[in-house]
Amino acid sequence: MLKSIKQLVKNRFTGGAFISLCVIAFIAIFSPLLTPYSPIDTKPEDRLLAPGHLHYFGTDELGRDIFSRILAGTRISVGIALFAILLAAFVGTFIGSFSGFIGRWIDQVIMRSTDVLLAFPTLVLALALSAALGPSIVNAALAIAIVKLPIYMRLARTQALSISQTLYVKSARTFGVKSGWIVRRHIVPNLLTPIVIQISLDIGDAILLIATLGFLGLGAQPPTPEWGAMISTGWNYLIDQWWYPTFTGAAIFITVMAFNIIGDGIRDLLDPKAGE
Amino acid sequence: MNQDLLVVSGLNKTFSFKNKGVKHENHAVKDVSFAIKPGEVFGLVGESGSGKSTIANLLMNLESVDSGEITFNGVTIADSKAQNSFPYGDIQVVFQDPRSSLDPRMTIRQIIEEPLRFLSGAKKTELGNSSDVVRLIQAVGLREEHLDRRPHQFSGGQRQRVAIARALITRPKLVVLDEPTSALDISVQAQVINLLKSLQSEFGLTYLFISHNMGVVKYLCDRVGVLNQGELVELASNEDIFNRPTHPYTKKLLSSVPSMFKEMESQ
Amino acid sequence: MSELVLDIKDLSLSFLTSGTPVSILKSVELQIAAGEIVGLVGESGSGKSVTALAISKLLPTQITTFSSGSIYFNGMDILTSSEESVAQLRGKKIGFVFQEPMTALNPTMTIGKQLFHVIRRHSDLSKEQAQAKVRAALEEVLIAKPEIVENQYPFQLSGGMRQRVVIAMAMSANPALLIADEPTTALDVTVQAEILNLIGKLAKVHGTAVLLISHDLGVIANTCSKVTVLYAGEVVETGKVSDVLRTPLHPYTQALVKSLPDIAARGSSLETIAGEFPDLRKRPEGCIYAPRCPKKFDKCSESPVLMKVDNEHSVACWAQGSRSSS
Amino acid sequence: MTQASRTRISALSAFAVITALVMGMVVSAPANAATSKTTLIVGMSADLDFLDPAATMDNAQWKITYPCYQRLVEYNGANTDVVPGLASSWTISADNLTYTFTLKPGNKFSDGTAVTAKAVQYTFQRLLKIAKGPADNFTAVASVKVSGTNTVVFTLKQVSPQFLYTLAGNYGGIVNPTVAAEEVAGDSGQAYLANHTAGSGAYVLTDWKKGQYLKLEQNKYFSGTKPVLKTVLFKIVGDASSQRLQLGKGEIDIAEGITSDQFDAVAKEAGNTVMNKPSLTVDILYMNSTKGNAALKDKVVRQAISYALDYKGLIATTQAGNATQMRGPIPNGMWGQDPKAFQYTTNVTKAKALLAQAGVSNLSLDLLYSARQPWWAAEAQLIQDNLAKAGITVNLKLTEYATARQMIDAGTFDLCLGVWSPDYADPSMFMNFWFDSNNFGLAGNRSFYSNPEVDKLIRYAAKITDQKKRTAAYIKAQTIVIDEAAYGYLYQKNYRLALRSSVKGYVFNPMLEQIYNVATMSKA
Amino acid sequence: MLRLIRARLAMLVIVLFGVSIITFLMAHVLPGDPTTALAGPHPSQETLNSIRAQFGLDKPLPAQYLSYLSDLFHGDLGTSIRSQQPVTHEMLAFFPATLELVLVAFIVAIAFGIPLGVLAAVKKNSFSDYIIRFFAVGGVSVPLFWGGLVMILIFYAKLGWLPSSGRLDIELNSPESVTGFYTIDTLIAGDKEAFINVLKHLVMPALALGYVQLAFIVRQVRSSMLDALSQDYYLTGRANGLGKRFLVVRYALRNALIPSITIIGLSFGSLLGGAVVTETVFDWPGMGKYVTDSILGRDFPAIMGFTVVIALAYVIINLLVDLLVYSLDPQTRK
Repeated sequence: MLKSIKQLVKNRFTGGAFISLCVIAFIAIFSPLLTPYSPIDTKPEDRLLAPGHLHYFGTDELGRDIFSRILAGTRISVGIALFAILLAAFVGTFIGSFSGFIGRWIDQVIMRSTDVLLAFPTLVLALALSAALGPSIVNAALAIAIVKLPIYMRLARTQALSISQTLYVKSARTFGVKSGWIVRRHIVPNLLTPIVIQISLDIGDAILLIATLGFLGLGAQPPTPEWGAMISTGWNYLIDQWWYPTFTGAAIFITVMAFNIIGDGIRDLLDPKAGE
Repeated sequence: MNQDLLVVSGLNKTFSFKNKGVKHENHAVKDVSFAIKPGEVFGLVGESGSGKSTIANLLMNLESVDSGEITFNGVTIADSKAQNSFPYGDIQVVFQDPRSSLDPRMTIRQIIEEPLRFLSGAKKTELGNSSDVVRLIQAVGLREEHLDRRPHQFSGGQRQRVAIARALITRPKLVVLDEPTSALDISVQAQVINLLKSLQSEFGLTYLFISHNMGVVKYLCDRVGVLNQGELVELASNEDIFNRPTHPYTKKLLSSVPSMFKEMESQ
Repeated sequence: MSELVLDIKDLSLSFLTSGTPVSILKSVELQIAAGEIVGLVGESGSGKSVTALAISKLLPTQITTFSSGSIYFNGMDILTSSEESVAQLRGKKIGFVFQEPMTALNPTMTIGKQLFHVIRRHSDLSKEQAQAKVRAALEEVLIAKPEIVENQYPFQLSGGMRQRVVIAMAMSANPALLIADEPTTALDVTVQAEILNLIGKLAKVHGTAVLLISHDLGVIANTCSKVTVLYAGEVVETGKVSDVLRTPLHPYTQALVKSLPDIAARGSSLETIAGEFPDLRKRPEGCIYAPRCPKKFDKCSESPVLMKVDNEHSVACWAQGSRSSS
Repeated sequence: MTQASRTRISALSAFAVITALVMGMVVSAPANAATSKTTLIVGMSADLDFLDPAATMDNAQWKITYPCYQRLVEYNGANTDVVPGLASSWTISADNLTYTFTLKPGNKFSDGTAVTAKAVQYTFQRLLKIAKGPADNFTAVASVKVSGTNTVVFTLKQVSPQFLYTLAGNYGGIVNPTVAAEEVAGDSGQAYLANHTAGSGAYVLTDWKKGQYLKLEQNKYFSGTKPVLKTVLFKIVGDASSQRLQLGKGEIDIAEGITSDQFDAVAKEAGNTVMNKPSLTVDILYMNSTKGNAALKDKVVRQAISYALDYKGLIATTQAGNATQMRGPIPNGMWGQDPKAFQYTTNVTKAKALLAQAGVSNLSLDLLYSARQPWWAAEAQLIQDNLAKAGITVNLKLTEYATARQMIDAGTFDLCLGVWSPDYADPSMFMNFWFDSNNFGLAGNRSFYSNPEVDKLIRYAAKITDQKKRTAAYIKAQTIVIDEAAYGYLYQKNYRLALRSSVKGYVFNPMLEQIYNVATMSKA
Repeated sequence: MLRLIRARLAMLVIVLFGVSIITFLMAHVLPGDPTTALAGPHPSQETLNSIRAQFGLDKPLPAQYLSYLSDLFHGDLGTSIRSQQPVTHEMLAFFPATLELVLVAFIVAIAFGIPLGVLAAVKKNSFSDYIIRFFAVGGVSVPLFWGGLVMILIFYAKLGWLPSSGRLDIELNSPESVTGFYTIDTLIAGDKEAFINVLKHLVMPALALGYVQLAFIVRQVRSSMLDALSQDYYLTGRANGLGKRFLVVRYALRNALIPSITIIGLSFGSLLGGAVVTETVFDWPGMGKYVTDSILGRDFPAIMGFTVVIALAYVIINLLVDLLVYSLDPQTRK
């Protein structure tokens, strides 16, 4: 573990991203202690102030400190993205590995349903799902999890298929080991690496999806400081109060970029074929 | 010693598969019959596509039999009609590639113990405690502290030893060795062959030894069957096969083996 | 003795593996004359393939460091030559045959096209002439129906057929040196015999120098006139096949020959080598084989050099060296 | 290297180079000049749905239909009174139940056919048959009869003081009976009129590129004064900032999507004007007193909420100050308003005291709103913050418009934001819709407020025509509903519109918000 | 080949059926009634009921679905509740715009993505590799809606080079619709001015959308190329002295394209998803904006129509991918 981190940091590219990620994680965990102002309480008399020493990133249309809101939003975006992706990975891995191992008609049914899910454009499906479930941050996470599900199902299935051809699974079958045990003890642990790679590559995308949903008015409910929703409102202030959407957008960009670079780094680390 | 441990009679297996809608058939095993006596090392040789691995799979209940019958210890364990209860633990297998036959995520202890988990009844109480594991790991020439390591920390030869220990944990009567040394270097191969020999006498094992390496078969086996394209073309004692082959295929096979001395003598 | 096609002198190199340099070859010596077939034998990790790739400068440049030595090909030092001039040799003067015929051919190009491109690359033939040469090259490797095979893709051919195609490509420009890296390991014995015959015949016909790499002593014995034994990147013994395999002098070669079940009597136990393969990140001082050697003595803490025992037989062992020099 | 691979590589690089060149060429081409003087371009935030005057109930769509159709009577410039339109005169029977209109001869539809009494009859029979939103305005109509080419008689079931005014609304537009030929599957030509116009107004809809623009051009058979503007384009520019930029560059002449906080900056830019007129649009808070949180049944709790609201802050934040706090339900400028009516002030202490008096603590309420109005998000968050100061927890429920409407109809909310603008200049638009206990839900009484005494007063006021008596009754009712805080009376907003200074002749009529008098406008 | 098409047709049936059921259920569990939005500010209950009946929304769900299916079978996608126009007409109005945008974005992405991916792989760990990778990771990290806005601010507001919205300047007449692609239609009409104008409108949205796709392609191609470059046959080619460029193109790229095309084809869904945002930002009159509005407005027939058309497109894209792979990979041709 420590060695892997060392390896990540050694590369200047991933090293920078790793430090950013640590900062982001720190902010996400300790944001309530770090915000100079309440991210929620309104103050109409202080509305739309330009950035300055009191408000580093200025204030929004309700007089709230944008810096504080961006900090507080970190936890929401990163947390929900993690939750959604882990949920998708967990369920997808489970279904996919059984599908790949058992095969036959069950596999057919499951794979055709991923076909159906993949036929929807991701964002539109997420949009429709979060509209159907009602706009809330949890439902947005669920929608993203469902959208991402087929990727994990397919990945787990492909891996399960190839793992079930390995000699150790073949050996296990020669001592009469039950299917459940094979999936649990042999297949799932051994497909974790590609799943972890996929997770690390997907988190950035999930953050973007959440922000996009928020931008389109689904997802977090006000006054929650969700980045996409903040840009959606801030966009109207682009010309006269440029700081409002600009800093928020930069926050998303930097966070997603850090996750993506680390994702690439993890892939290179765990999947030597792609790296070396 | 007069009753056969394993009897294979009239075994047939055909694989059919669809490739782009066209049905293909591959008659992998054609009417193969042989018997193995207790304590014997029985060799099956053949080239790729000869059906030797399919026979191993059929014996290990990994594939179903099309026709014919396999009898183990007088009990039918596989035929075309129905699924018979397979005597898990009594027949064990060691596969060719030790890199892939051990789950990389498990410790050596977990790997060796795994076959015990699904044995039932008498067999289970009869064996299967950690002292067995320790005894076996030592028997295959490894040390107790190796038990908590994982496969990637071992060389190919050591891994094959672990695979052998795992096969022996259930106290099998018959061990199927499917090309157990093909992936190993010469010097390591020698170690594993020596080990197999000493284990056989120590545990009174019966081996079905499957290989394409004529040298190893000649060295190890009491009787040898030669497979060619799913058919058993010759079955004889070691002596007869290597000194007085009768079937033209056996002859061709033997003459193809680059022997160190045949050529050098002619030089 | 005819002129040396290949002359490797004191070749040492290391790879950078996750930051640490690993010494792969140390002071390797190897000579091949025209028309000669020399075997290079050793177990996995001994550096056989690395030696082969080094000759054509095909090792990944970022991680490879040559620390000493030279590789002369027809008098030209490969290591100090530019990439372009070495590239000129590849396929034209130095042919290569690899172990895995299943993956050695471009899966998305027909056999004929692949041969055609290689032929055109190394000659001034017109398209029609090159096309005719494709046929001829396939016929030369004893492919029965070249007109069919040339329109096929690699996956449609058996392993033996593919290896023939690979050989045809390697030989198409009539190279001075053919490097065959485990060319038959992946093949059945009956096919192996045919391929080895083919290589021998072609070498004889064209006067090609051949470096045959194998872990199989039988293959070496059957095909080569000389053999070099590698252990952990060092040459431990070299000489005529009949000398080296019949009267091996190095304890490693001796153990290797005796560990073969082919010659051992049934019932006797096979000879094995004690200990483990050395960790090349920390190449031990002195004789590389000493930690596993049953005949080790004080002198073995110094690195032995390759010492001539007789005209062509050399060995890197203090025990043998001292005997012959005394 | 072989020929084949060389060709491939050069093809690939040529492809890249050509793509780059095309982009370069395109970017460097000169930008187009300003728009023509006879073309007016209006920037709209969203595309329109459908334009049948018998079906549409949305001012946004009326901006197209209103200038394409004519009505029997018309609003008079900026005035909320009606004047003759297609009808040159009308008479009303003594019992106020029969209206007889005489049509001005010579008016023609856009296909050249004459506007006759038959067409009027066809229009209203069709509207009632289709039975969509517009029909709700004519429930009083018992029959429409033709008596001669140019005379049409409406008979009412009951006295309806607002009848004449509803005829001046968009749904009063007279439709060319030839659309009957376009009927598909018994839809009375709805599909056809959804994206065509068939009226006698100054303009005709000639092109509608979905998602891009709608184009009006002059009706060559129009009998009135020939308009100056030859073409009116309604261009869809979804984003407020883009509208702002396009207005600044003169690419659009009117920007409808400018948000509250942008107006000041827009007004400062050269070439722009911002019109700022009081309107009759009010912004209110529904407090569900029947189906909502039980505490809301108590008028004291509703009063507490009314005291807790920061009216000044709301006006400053959501309208940048361009609004006035309401004085009861009827807006300023509408007759019937009580100028002395009680007005709630912001008083958190009092709010807390009232809550204590009502014995309510830890009150938690859901506030429903949609994104329909751009300022609602800010307003909802301010109200949340205001009420929090008085100790009331507010959970914001941002819901899509269609869903919010359904919930309003069903009464499944505690608090909800709403706007209301009158369809005709009559206080019944406020009093009868908002407070009649028969109108629960979407029909108008969205606070689900019920008070028999109020019911009696307002029903009485709606059935008589004497304005004095009506005013007295309405003022009496107002006193009650203000005291009982039936709604949160927030503010009456100004209507602001950003235009290029070159746009001349625009007249704002509070009854016709978002509708342009394009026939009498011009560009300098 | 025929078999391939037949298999895809079977897939089409399954996908269409699945998609229609999911969409139908999703659309109808959506809380909210599209008719309340239509009925005007203060409709009476009778009016609401009458409108519901007109759209068949008063019938039980299975009956609604069955009647939808039977209409679909006859090629009728129903009538949009919001616009009261046949959904088929709406699709014809919006789909070509989206397709044109997506295709141009895709061409841009391919034209630059493949060479960049190849370059990064061939020059692995060099300076240019790092630059390309940075560029690529930026593309998958920038929020499209934000990036689009920044582009508008620079290229429209500040520099005035490019228009910020729509497909064509409003003063210019839209071309006669032949293909629905303005680029082609203006050329057919021979209107050079309009053609240039159409291209100008395309630049920003296509670049914004294309950048994301390009970044994806660069990453994909780079990784497949690295894989191909480490294959035995590539080494064989080198050992046989074949030219570097020939090896890169005919040995490595040709083989690397097979997995890349499959994965890029599968990413079609995310491209369309990106189109939703792009169309919103640049006021592009396409399907993305249309479906967002339909979802928010609960316009069931329009949502259904959209998903059916997209599912169709998905299957066609899959077929195209199959055909491409078929032409590249001889093994599939056996």
